[in-house]
Formats: sequence, structure tokens, C-alpha cells
Amino acid sequence: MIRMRRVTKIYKGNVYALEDVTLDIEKGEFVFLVGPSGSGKTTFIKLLIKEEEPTSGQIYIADTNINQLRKWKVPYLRRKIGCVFQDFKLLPHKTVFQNVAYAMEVTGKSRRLIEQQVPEVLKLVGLGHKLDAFPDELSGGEQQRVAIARAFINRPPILLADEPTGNVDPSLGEGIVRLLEKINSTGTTVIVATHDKNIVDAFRKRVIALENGRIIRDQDRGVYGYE
Amino acid sequence: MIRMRRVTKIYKGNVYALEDVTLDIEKGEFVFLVGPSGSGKTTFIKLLIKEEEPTSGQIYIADTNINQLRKWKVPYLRRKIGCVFQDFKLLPHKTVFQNVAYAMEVTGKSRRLIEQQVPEVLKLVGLGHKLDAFPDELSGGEQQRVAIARAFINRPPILLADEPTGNVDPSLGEGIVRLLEKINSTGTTVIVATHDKNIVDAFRKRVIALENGRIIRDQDRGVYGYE
Amino acid sequence: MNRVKYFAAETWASLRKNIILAVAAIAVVAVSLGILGLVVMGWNMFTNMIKNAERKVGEVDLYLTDLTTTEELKAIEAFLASIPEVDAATIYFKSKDEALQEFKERFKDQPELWEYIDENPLPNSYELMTKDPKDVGVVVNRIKNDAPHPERIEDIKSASSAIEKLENIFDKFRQIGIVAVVALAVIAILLVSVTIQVAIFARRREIGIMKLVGATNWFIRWPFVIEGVFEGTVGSLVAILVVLSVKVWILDRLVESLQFLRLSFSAGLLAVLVPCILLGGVVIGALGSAYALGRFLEV
Amino acid sequence: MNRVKYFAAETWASLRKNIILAVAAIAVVAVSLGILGLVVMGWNMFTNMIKNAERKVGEVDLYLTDLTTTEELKAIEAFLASIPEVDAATIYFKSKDEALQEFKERFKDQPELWEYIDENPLPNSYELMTKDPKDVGVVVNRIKNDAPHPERIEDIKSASSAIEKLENIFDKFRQIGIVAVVALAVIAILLVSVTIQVAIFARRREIGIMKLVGATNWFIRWPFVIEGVFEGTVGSLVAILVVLSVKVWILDRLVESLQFLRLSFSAGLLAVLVPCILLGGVVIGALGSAYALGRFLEV
Ligand SMILES: Nc1ncnc2c1ncn2[C@@H]1O[C@H](COP(=O)(O)OP(=O)(O)OP(=O)(O)O)[C@@H](O)[C@H]1O
Ligand SMILES: Nc1ncnc2c1ncn2[C@@H]1O[C@H](COP(=O)(O)OP(=O)(O)OP(=O)(O)O)[C@@H](O)[C@H]1O
Ligand SMILES: [Mg+2]
Ligand SMILES: [Mg+2]
Repeated sequence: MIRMRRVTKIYKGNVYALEDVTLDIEKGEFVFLVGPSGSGKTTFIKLLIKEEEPTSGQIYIADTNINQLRKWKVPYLRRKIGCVFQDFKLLPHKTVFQNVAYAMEVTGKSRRLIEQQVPEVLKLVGLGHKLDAFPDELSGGEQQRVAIARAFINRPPILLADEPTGNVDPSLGEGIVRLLEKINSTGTTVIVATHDKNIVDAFRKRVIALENGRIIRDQDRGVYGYE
Repeated sequence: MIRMRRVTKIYKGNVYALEDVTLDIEKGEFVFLVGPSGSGKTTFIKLLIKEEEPTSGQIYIADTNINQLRKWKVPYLRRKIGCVFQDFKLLPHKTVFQNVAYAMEVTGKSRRLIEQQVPEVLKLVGLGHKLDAFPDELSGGEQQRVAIARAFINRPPILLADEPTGNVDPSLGEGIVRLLEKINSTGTTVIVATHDKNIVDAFRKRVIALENGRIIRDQDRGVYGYE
Repeated sequence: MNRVKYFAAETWASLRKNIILAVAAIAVVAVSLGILGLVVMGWNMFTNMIKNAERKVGEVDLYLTDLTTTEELKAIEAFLASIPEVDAATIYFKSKDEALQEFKERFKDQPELWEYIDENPLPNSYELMTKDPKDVGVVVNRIKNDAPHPERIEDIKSASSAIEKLENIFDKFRQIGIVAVVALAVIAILLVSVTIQVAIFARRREIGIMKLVGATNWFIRWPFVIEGVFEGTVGSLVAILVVLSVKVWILDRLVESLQFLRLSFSAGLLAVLVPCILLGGVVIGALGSAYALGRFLEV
Repeated sequence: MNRVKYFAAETWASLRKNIILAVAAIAVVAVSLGILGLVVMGWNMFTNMIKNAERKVGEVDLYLTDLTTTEELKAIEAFLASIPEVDAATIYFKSKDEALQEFKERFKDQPELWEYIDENPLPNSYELMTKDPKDVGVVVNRIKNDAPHPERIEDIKSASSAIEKLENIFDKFRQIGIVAVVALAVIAILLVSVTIQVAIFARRREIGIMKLVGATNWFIRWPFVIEGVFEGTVGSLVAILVVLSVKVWILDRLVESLQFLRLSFSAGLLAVLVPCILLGGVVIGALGSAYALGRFLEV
């Protein structure tokens, strides 16, 4: 599903955010991406949705080389990848409902479908009662859950989640990862970047550990491994 | 230092974010504020810096009733309280250096002092090499540490930190709390809102637990207490 | 000192960041003040034309009833010739028929106006010129008070009524001018204010953050005030450039080519206009930012 | 359908959110198109004035050398009277002395011009009017080709040279008009574009987010295009209102009061001007947003 070949990303100022990363992630896998702050996890995700271009190396998603993707095709790539951003990236002038609905509108879904599915999914993340609130009016954890709802409303084949439990209490965080696991069990490939030792250790999935932009460990049924 | 008397905050839509909260926090204390997502931790902090007004009840800081504080005095209140915001609130068009320097400029500190102290403090949080980066060019954890540096650059008598370890790996998170502890040991009152069970359990400080806006537990040398 | 440097740096940064906005504000101020300057110059030109026209006209017409006898006519004509201010050589008797002829000539394109007239409704009249156009009023008064057979004099029309007409028009122009100038100034202030509001609006999150880290209101306000005044000033400089070029390249040439209209500029017009535009720019900038700040920067 | 509804809702939301911006854009378009309309109307008024002036003038002056004998004069006068297009009654011989007298009278304020003349430098001349002003050219040609004693004719001045002068001025006006109209249109486009740019700028984070959740470029663009066109259209409607009121309340009254200038509007001017302003607004809005989108919405 996802193949990276010798991918290096150098930001201006000679920052090596990713260096010589090669890996394969198969369809239907569940992967934890761990590593200390600044090790390149968010960069990894940005490369997959073509928010950033790799400095060198090749990235294939469903056998398409996304480096060579035409500009106008990028939106269609992004529709196949649901993404929970570390800073949520909610539209500040839209309500919770509209924020989630937007991801469906973009793909031309009918109003009827939108009005039926959005509240359903929001209920799933525990926000059924906040449909008409604006992001400013939500607690940090609530915003994070809106971002999660938006990411999988279109049932994308790939789901990327950057720190999806960073702003919620441990029990809710576990609930969220359980939800991601459920989504994964329907065939969706899920990649979760996280710092949450407890969760990584509890779920025992494949763990890819980054440090200074390099993969230092790639382990099935792994643990967090930092102290 | 901080006294709350029957403080209630009701947001529009009849959301009880805080309900009948009464507590005292003495000068030099170190307090963890815990509770599930949406329990009112951020609201608690917003009330202390007068970003929101309580619906009812009194709040005293250093024996001043801040409800009755004149408008033009609010900035001077805020200068006495360093605050790490859950969403960082960095100025996007200023560099890391300028972001931290701004908090000093506001109080009329001299350029020489600023140029000496800002890099020092940034080194302390491990960002000595990112002085000229813009917030957009930082990882989530790096942004969080800039916010921490800005909060205590002016050595305020009170330091509030909302989820200061939400975006960093466990070891760095512990480092940050250790830093807060060091600041606390110089006499600063520190309040940390957090979800991080490991850290709360490790440091054994006073724990105030909120649920649905009510204080359900207030314990010296407490633990996180949720699972 | 430190403060001043800080504000200057802050303003400059904001201007550079929002360069689009700044250019827009400057363009709007320039357009408004430019139009203002052009209106004032055009108005001045027109005023001078009217004044020149006033100075040329010295005609008095005296309408007589049809009952006037030849003797009475003679007496009146003699009286007119005896008025010292009247240029006796110009006294001219225009008969009813001549008047009708002239009327028909003038409205030959609209024959319906006179085709069906059987009886000539126009009066006999005397036309005369004063020696000096200024004396029209004096002459009219003398005729009114001292003319023989006043009952035969139906009406006196003088250049002073023409002057009055011109002055009415001139007054109307002045009113239009004042209204236009005030309206434009208000538009300019509103537009500068709008651009400052937009600048505030674009940075409202930033401003919110600044307040949260303890910036006082004035610490936040000053850069915007300076920005507004700076934009107003630059805008007025552009307007001055435009006004001067229009004057040199267009209006001066117009004055030259249309000499028969006796257009001209008052001496010292520019010496007043240029500083006024500059001041206008500063005031517009200051008022614009003040209004914007008042509406949008309350805590 | 769903799309159309979505875009309309999105545009409306953006307009309401950025109401300040929208009002600014509309005001700018209104001012620009309003000025444009006023320039066109003023231009039209002036053109008609010049045309009316042209139609009135039909004078030809014939300057003779001092050597011309009385016989030759007679022959020339007879020839002039024989030209069918000439109104024989108007042929008038103006002697050197008369010309000098007139000259002195005309420049009586500047005696230095004539005080020290010992010999009269002015020529004898014939003045005449054509029956129809249009025939001035024909008459001048006939005199040039067929007049007796052509060696005595020093110069022919005709109204056609006056008309040429007027036409030159008129041409200059037309050029100024075209330049002004083009300049204003460009300013209007730039200012609409600036406001759309600002709208984009104010929402650049939002746009970034939209792209990240898979919105195509056109999905993001349409609301801005619609916003620009909407603003242009509303602005042009305001301009039309302004232009119509200025016409009814000011210009029509001016035409009435300044009848002696023979000002007038061409029939059907408004029937052309109003749709043109409307179209102009739409085009300005479209070009403005297109330019802004081209510059600022590339992926
Ligand atoms: N746009 C950018 N320009 C320059 N440097 C950048 C940019 N974005 C990220 N970086 C740098 O690249 C490195 C990796 O950043 P990245 O965001 O991928 O880390 P991360 O693993 O997500 O960290 P965290 O856990 O703190 O979110 C960091 O050192 C960061 O400062
Ligand atoms: N401006 C607002 N308008 C309306 N409701 C609000 C507003 N801000 C917060 N709330 C609501 O108040 C409740 C408490 O919010 P608060 O941000 O204090 O929670 P929190 O404890 O910080 O949660 P988290 O751990 O998720 O950050 C939540 O239900 C939230 O939706
Ligand atoms: Mg990250
Ligand atoms: Mg919170």
C-alpha cells in the first residue's frame, strides 16, 4: 500500500527531518510511529499527503509514484487519505458539523448523505451534543476528536493520525485508539504517530521508531521503548 | 496567592464548564490540575488570566479581586502570570526568538537584556539552535517548548501550564516538568493542567481533580487516579 | 527611544507583511485626495472664468409698454443719454417687430413656438451699455428712481441679473464642490479605516495573543496608528504628484488653448492646495485608524 | 445543483464574515465606475457644446495687401458677392484704420502693444459670412482658385481654422478622456483584485486546510470568483445610482441654467452608459478575482 525508497527530507537551514527512509506498509496494517520530539514523525505524514516534497527518494501509494503525480490530481490523492493533524487544522469559521461535512462536500456527496452520516460519526467520537459549536468553543480534546471524525468520515483506504491522543485523558485516549483499531479491522491502513508510551505498550502493534530522521527500529508487536 | 470562592462559569448553550469551585493555592505551591477532556481545566486557567469572566463567584490573586480589576490594569495582571497555552498561541509571523522576546518587549525591557536572556532560556528548553525558525517550521513538541520559554522569561510569580507535555515524548515531558519544578523551587507558584498519568504519578504533588466542572478530589502528594 | 524603535520596526514589519493592504490603502487615499485636488483646481478655474465674465458684461435692457407714445419715448431716450455712466453711443431702440424677428431667428428650429402667433407679444425696448460694467447697478437705480414716465417702463433687465444668474450657477457649483469634497473626504476616511480594520482583522489572532502575554492596549495600538498615518501621508504625496502633473500637462495647456473662455488659476493656489492635501492625508490616516481602533480594539 | 447551492452558501458566508472587506470593494468599484460615468457624461456634454459651436460659425476673412487699388477692391468685392454660398449682405470692408481702432480697443489694457506704432501694420480686409456654416471650406476654395487679382490677397482666415482649433481641443479632450477612463478601469480592477487578495490572505490558513482535506483548486476558487463578480455588480449598481442622481439633480439643471453654452446630452446616452457601467462592474469583478486567484491560489 505504502512504499518508501531511500526518502530524505532536508528543510531549509540544513535540517535533516528524514534521512534515507525505506519501508513498506501493507494494506490493512496498523502502525505506530514513535520517536522523540523533532525526530520527523510529522514530516513523514506530510510527505504522504504531498504537503511537502521529499528532497530525494521515491514514495509509492497504491503503486502510484506520488512524486510524479500531476498537480491537479493531488486533491484526489488526499481524498484517499484521511489525516488527523497534530494541530487539528479545523476551519475556525465553521461549526463542528460543517467542519466534518466539508470533507464530504469536497467530494461531491449529496446533502442528504452528509446530514445523515456526519452526526453519526460525531456521536461515535463522543461529540453528538456539540454539532453547532465552533472550534474556539471546544476544549482541546474535543477539537482533537472533531479532527478524527473528519479524517475518517469518507472511509478512506489510508488513515494517518498525528498525535491523536495528545490532548485527551488516558482513558479517552485508549478509546480513540480502540476506535482506530476498529477502523483498521475493516481493511483501512492506519498509521498513528504518538508519544503515548502506555498506549503503544498496551496495543502491541507494529512499531516504527524514528530518531533524528532515521528508522532505528521496525518491530512487529513492539513496545514504545523509550523512558 | 490564588483564592477562588464559589466560582461558576457557564458558556453559552448552558455549558457548565466550572461549577461552584472554591479553593486556595498558596504562594510557592506546585499543583497538578487533572480531569477528563472537557472537565474545565482550560477554563480554570482562562479565568485566572481574565481571558474569560466567571459567571458568578470571586477570584483573588495576591489579594486583589480580579473581577473588579479595571480594564487598563488587566495587562499588568497578565505580566505577573506566565501562561503556557494548550494551543501554544505563538505569533506566526515572528521567529522563535522574537516570540519569546515579545513578552519582554511588552514590559519595556531593554534590548540588551532581551538579547542576553532570550537565547539563554531557549537553550534551557533545548531550542538554542532554532532561534530564527518560524513556528510553522517547528515540530509540535518544539512549538510547545517555545511557549514554555515565553511563559517564564519574565520570571512571573505565577506560572500556569495547560497540557505542557501533550506533544512531547515521555522523557522530554519529564524533563519539562522537572524544569517547572526547578522554577517552582525559586518561589514561583506553578499550576499544571495535564492528562499525563505517568508524570502526575511520578512527581507526587498536590493534585486537584475536576470532573464536569466540579472539584471531585484535592489531595496533597496525590496520583492521577483515572484509568 | 527603545519604544519608538520598537514601534517603527513593528509598523514596518506590518506594512511589509500586508504590503497588498498597504498599497490598497495608499491608492485609495491618493485617489480621494487626487480627486479633491482636481475638484478644487477645476472649481478655481471655473470661478475665475465666471469672475472674468462678470467683468465684461455691462448691458441694460429697458422694456416699455405698448402704450408709450413717441413723445414719451423721446423723453426716456433723452433721459437715458443724460445719465453720466451710460455710454450714449450704445443706446439702441429695438422695436416690437425687430424683437419678434430676432425671436423667430433664434428659435427657427422650433417654429411651433411662433408660427401660430397673430399678435406680437414682445415689447419695444431700449438696449444700452454702461461705460464701466461695474456701474450697471447704479444705472438701473437711476432709471428706476428718476426716469420720466415710470408708468411706461414695464421692466428693467440688466447685466446684473445676468451676473446674478451666473452667480447663482457659481453658488450651485460651490455647493456641489463643498458636498463633493466633504463626501470624498468621508469616503477616504472610511476606506482608510476599512483598510486598517482589515489589517486588524487579518491579525486579530495575533492581537489576541499579544493581549494574553500582557501587552497594553496602546502598545498594540501605536503601530496601527502609525501605519494609518503613514499610509495617509504616502497617499497624499501620490495625490500631490498626480495633481501637479495634471496641472502641468493638462490644465495649463487647456487654459492656453481655450483662451476665449478666459480660464485661469488664482496665484498661490498651489501654495495653499499642496499643504492642504498633505495635511488631509495625515488627518485621513489618523482619523481612519482612530475609528478602526475604536471599533475593533476594545479589550 | 448541489454544487451551485454550496458555492452560493459559501460566497454568502464569506461576504458576511468579511463584510468590511466586501463593503470596501463595493465602494471602490462604485467610486471608479461612478467617476467613469461622470467623465463620459461630462465628455459628452462638452462634445455636444463644441459641435453646437461648430455649427454656428461661418465667417471668412480676406486680408489684402496695401498695394491693392480701389478698382481691384471693387472687382474682388463683386466676385465675393457673386459666390452663391456667400450671404452677400454680410460682406463688409474693414479698413486699415478701423482694424487698428479695433485692435487698440481690444488691448486697451496693454497700451504698450500699440502706443509706439507710427505706421499702421494692419491690412485692409473683407469680412463675410457664408449662408450655411458648412460651406466655409467651399467658399475659401472658390476664393483661392477663382478670385481676381490673387496677388493682392495676402491671406484668407476662415472659421474652418477656428473649427480646426476647436477640434484640436476636442481631440485633446477625447485623448484625456480615454486615458482617464482606462486608468480608472485599471485602478478599479487592481483594487477589486486587492480586496479579493485580502480576502484570500485573510483566509489563507483556511484555504490551506481545505486543500489538505482534498478540495480541488476550482472548488476553492469558485466562491472567490463569485464574490468578486458579486462585488463588482453591486458596485456598478451603486455607480449607476450615483450617475443617474448626478445627472438628474445636477447636470440637467446645469444644462438648463447655462443655456448660453448650449450644453446638451446625446439622446440615448444613458441607454448605452447604464448597461456599460453594469458590464464594467461584472468585468472588473471577474478580472479582479481572476488576477488575485492567479497570483495567490496556486498550489
Ligand atoms: N517547515 C519547516 N522548516 C524547517 N524546519 C522544519 C520544518 N518543519 C519541521 N522542521 C524541523 O524538522 C524536524 C522534524 O520535525 P517534525 O515536525 O517532523 O518532528 P516530529 O517528530 O513531528 O516532532 P513532535 O513530536 O515534536 O511533533 C524538527 O527539527 C523541526 O524543527
Ligand atoms: N468558548 C466556549 N463556548 C462554549 N463552550 C465552551 C467554550 N470553551 C469551552 N467550552 C466548553 O466548556 C467545557 C470545558 O472546556 P475546557 O476547555 O475547560 O475543558 P478542558 O478540561 O480543558 O478539556 P481538554 O482536556 O479537552 O482540553 C467543554 O465542554 C467545552 O466544550
Ligand atoms: Mg509532530
Ligand atoms: Mg483544555
